[in-house]
Amino acid sequence: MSAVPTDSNKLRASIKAGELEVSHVSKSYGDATFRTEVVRDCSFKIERNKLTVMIGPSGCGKSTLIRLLAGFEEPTSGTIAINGQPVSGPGRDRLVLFQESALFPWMNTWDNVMYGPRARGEVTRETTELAEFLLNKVGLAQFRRKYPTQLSGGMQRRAELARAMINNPAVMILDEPFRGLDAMTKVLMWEYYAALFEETRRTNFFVTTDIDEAIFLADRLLIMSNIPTQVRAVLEIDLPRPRTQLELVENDRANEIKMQALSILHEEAMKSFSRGSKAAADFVDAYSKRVSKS
Amino acid sequence: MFTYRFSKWLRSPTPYLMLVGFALFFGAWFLLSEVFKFWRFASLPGPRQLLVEWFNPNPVYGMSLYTPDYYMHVWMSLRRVLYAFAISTCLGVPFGLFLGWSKAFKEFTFPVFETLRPIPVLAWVPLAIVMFKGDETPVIFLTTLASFYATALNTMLGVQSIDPSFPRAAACLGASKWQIFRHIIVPGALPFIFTGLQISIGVAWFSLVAAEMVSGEYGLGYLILASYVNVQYVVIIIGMVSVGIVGYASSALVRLAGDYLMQWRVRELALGSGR
Amino acid sequence: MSAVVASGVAPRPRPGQSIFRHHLVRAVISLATFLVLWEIGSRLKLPWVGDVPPPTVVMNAWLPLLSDPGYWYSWVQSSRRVLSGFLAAMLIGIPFGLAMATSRVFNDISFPVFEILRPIPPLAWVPAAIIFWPTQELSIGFVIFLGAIFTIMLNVIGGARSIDIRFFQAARSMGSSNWDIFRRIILPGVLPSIVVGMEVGIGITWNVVVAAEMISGGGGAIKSSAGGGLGFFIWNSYIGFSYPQIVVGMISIGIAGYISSAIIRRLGLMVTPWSRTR
Amino acid sequence: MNAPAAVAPAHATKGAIRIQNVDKVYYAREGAVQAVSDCSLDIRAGEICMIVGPSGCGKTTLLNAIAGFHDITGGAIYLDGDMLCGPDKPKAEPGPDRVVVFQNGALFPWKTNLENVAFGPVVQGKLTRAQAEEKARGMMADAGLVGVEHNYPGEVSSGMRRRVEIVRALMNDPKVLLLDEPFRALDSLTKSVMHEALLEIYYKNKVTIFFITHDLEEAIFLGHRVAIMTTRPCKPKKILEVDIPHPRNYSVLTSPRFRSLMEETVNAVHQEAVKAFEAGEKEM
Repeated sequence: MSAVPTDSNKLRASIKAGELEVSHVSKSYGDATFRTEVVRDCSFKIERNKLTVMIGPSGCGKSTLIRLLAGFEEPTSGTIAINGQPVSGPGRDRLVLFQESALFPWMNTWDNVMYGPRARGEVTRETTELAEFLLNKVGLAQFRRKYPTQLSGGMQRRAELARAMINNPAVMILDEPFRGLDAMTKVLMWEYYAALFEETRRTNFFVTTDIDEAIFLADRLLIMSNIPTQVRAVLEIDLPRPRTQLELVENDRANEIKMQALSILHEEAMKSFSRGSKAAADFVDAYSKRVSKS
Repeated sequence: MFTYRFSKWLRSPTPYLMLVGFALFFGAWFLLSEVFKFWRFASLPGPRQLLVEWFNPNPVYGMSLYTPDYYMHVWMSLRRVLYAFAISTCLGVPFGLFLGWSKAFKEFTFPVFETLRPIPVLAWVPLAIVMFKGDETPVIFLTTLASFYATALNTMLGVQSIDPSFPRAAACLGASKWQIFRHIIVPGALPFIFTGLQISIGVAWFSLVAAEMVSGEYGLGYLILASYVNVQYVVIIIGMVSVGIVGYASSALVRLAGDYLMQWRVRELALGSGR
Repeated sequence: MSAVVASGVAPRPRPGQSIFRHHLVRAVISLATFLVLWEIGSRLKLPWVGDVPPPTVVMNAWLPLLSDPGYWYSWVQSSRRVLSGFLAAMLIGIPFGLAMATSRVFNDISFPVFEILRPIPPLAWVPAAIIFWPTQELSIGFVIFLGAIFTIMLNVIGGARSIDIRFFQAARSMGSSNWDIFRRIILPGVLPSIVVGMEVGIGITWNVVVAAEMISGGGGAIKSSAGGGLGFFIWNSYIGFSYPQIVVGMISIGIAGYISSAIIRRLGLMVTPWSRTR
Repeated sequence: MNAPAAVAPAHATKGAIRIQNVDKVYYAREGAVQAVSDCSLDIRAGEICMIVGPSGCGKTTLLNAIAGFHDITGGAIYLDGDMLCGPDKPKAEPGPDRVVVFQNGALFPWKTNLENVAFGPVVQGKLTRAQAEEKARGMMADAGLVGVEHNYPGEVSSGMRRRVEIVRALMNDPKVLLLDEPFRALDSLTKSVMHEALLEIYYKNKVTIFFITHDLEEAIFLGHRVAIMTTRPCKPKKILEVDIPHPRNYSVLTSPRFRSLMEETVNAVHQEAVKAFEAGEKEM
């Protein structure tokens, strides 16, 4: 393959990281008789060049918030602005990585990555070079002709990262992207993804239910209440980067943050547990055992 | 919950568009056949003529909802389909279960099954008449053959669709081969079996109509063709509509039986994706 | 991706035969026993099978036919009818199905009408088709068209609806226009189900063409010398009491049906290379 | 939930597995694949033995061989001295002494939870249906599964389904529980519930546990010993003694001994994981 001219700092220069502002957003479904409120008066900011992680018990409305940020749905009230401009519908400035892979099964890896530029008719020598560079970056250069079904879970995730990055989004939104992977590949993906973020410093918004994943990746941690969801607490994670799994196990500051976040999550779960939500019941069960023992 | 969905459905545009669709279809048919008598449509009876004849206490051609002959034809066809459906289910389901369950059985019988399957069922008509004397048996044989293929094949697919860890788990729990067959293979294959039964009743009606046209004495297929020969064109449409209604009703019954027998699927689907 | 056997240890050959040969042997045995039973049954005049000509008789009734152009001509006619009816069903069915899958309004208008027509078996349309269409060729073609179109449309609608919404969202946020989404998401996404619809549809069309040729070619009460095609060939042999030719006709249609669905399966794999890797 | 007195594996009598130079070669169409090569491992009676290794390295093949779902093409496997499978009997007989809990769960969706749990003894003819359901009700209550007896598996949360499956296995008081990444599909907090529940069940039933996992924290937290396997073909690369006393609880996670064991395992596993990661090894 030809030597790839674009190098990391050139890539970093081309990125115009964005800032997302969510103010008093609410979202509910159904009409007057059967209203279910999913998001209530939720306000937070996703700062430029920062990796913001959102954590909350499963089924608390995080995915709804993601659909609002990405513009797939309109909020019932409140506004979402990117770099000051109000958001209207999906756009290349906010790209989403879903929980299950959304690679087009009928396109090989190269066509998947090139989908964005081709859709917008922006195929130039420079974009093909960037695609080449990104494919090398995610280690899939020799898998370009393979179809998604021929790639392992970890490789599909990396291909999807490349497909999103080529469109140079102002904000990258990830919805529990590593949930399906086995524990070992997951940790490797954490390290890989954190290094990638470190290099590009693109604004990232990462959603998860796994507290260890949140602490490993986050600059800022948003802890969400249960449904109807709103921001319960914001923790600054001032751990040095690059972080490794081993360090975090031994680092007292990391464990302290972990316990702090868990106790907030526990309060939230107790509230919804009284309302009989199945997921919350499991959560409370798990948490009470953990806290009472340690 | 049902009332909520129904009231939501009423407020959405769907029912009104449905009426628009029906209006367009029947309106066009009416205008072309009865009003303008346009081109070839002239020879076809219009919806109004159909309804008049069908609901007429003493119809012109003796075939309406009030005449016993009409119900005799319907019953003859229905009886044949029920016979064929019963035979094909009793033969097809066990055959399909063994095809899926034992590799040896499949390797010996499936080649013959597969070589005979491409032969269109209706190509058997003359041979059926030769093989089975009389009028009734050939028609029932043909209808049974058609639905037998569908039932056996889908039952086999049902057995193959079962996650291999189920029979293994049962084996671990000490179940014998026969107990695994009864407790795991049959209930596991049930969803596919019912898909097969629905297809098979549809195919049964498909072949019955043709078989009746070619060799039947009574039945809706025979009625449709005979009324063409006797130039009673309205009765053709009555026959077609009746076959459609009875066919739809019988497959709806099979669907209901399926839902009743597979409570666990109904409750699981109702909860959305199983947690 | 299977790794080649490591550490140089040559794996012991599998005891007995290789998988492939084992499977074939049993297939041959089962077909042979079927033919032998058929032969004995017919020779001994057992009930049912007694009147059916045995395979040996059928074989030497088939040999002279191979050189008879009339026999091959009936192949050509049936295939032409199947092809024309099938292509018409595809050309109309696929766009209609896609339109119904993509536009909610169009679907709400036309799907109910589609649903009330679907339960009527295609062959119930034969008399009405004969009345309506000027030539017999057109009426048979119309019935074949009806036989295939319902299956194709159902598969197209089902296929389009089963495309995961994530793909639309991903494409939309990467800035694709509606046309772009149709061309590069909906079409490829629906393709596998179209192929399935075609495979099932071709099976139905062969069933319909045989019956239509029989019924309109003199079967039942319609007296007309026109027609031709394998269905007519079988009916003609029946009327002419040459029973072996009936069986020859049946087997020929079976082969024709098998070849056409094999072609469609081959076509399907070519058109959807990614499904092969599943 | 107070844990019973300290439980040492030594005094358990049944459930010792000896794996001796086992080989397993698959004959796929595109050629032979060596899944297990010359693998030897001794699992003591009543011990929790964790099997750790990268995805697709053949761990499940080993489990299937012990359970009797596959044959082996070399070596032998013994349970409490008598041979399960070996040179003259390549395939073991599945039986209630070695019950498997599957990765994606194998509760029969068409039977209620209670019928599932009572299935074993009823099918073996050991108990009548009424007796079996009575015992099942008791064991489910022990595992905190009250009120879900008459639901279908599809109607309860995934954490609960896992517990029902474990209870179903224990109804036959097996010598060995074979677990194939049972908690992989659960989110991390439900997983911690399952760890506690499994330990509790283990303390009450003293059954040998052969546990396959990718999650190192889970391996060290639960296991008496952790066997780290190489990438395909799998064979034990290193056996780690986890000398943290049972009964264990979550405070163990932050103890220094746990951290050093964790470090040892991560290093041992890391090269194997990266090798698999690069080759894009798909699950076998």
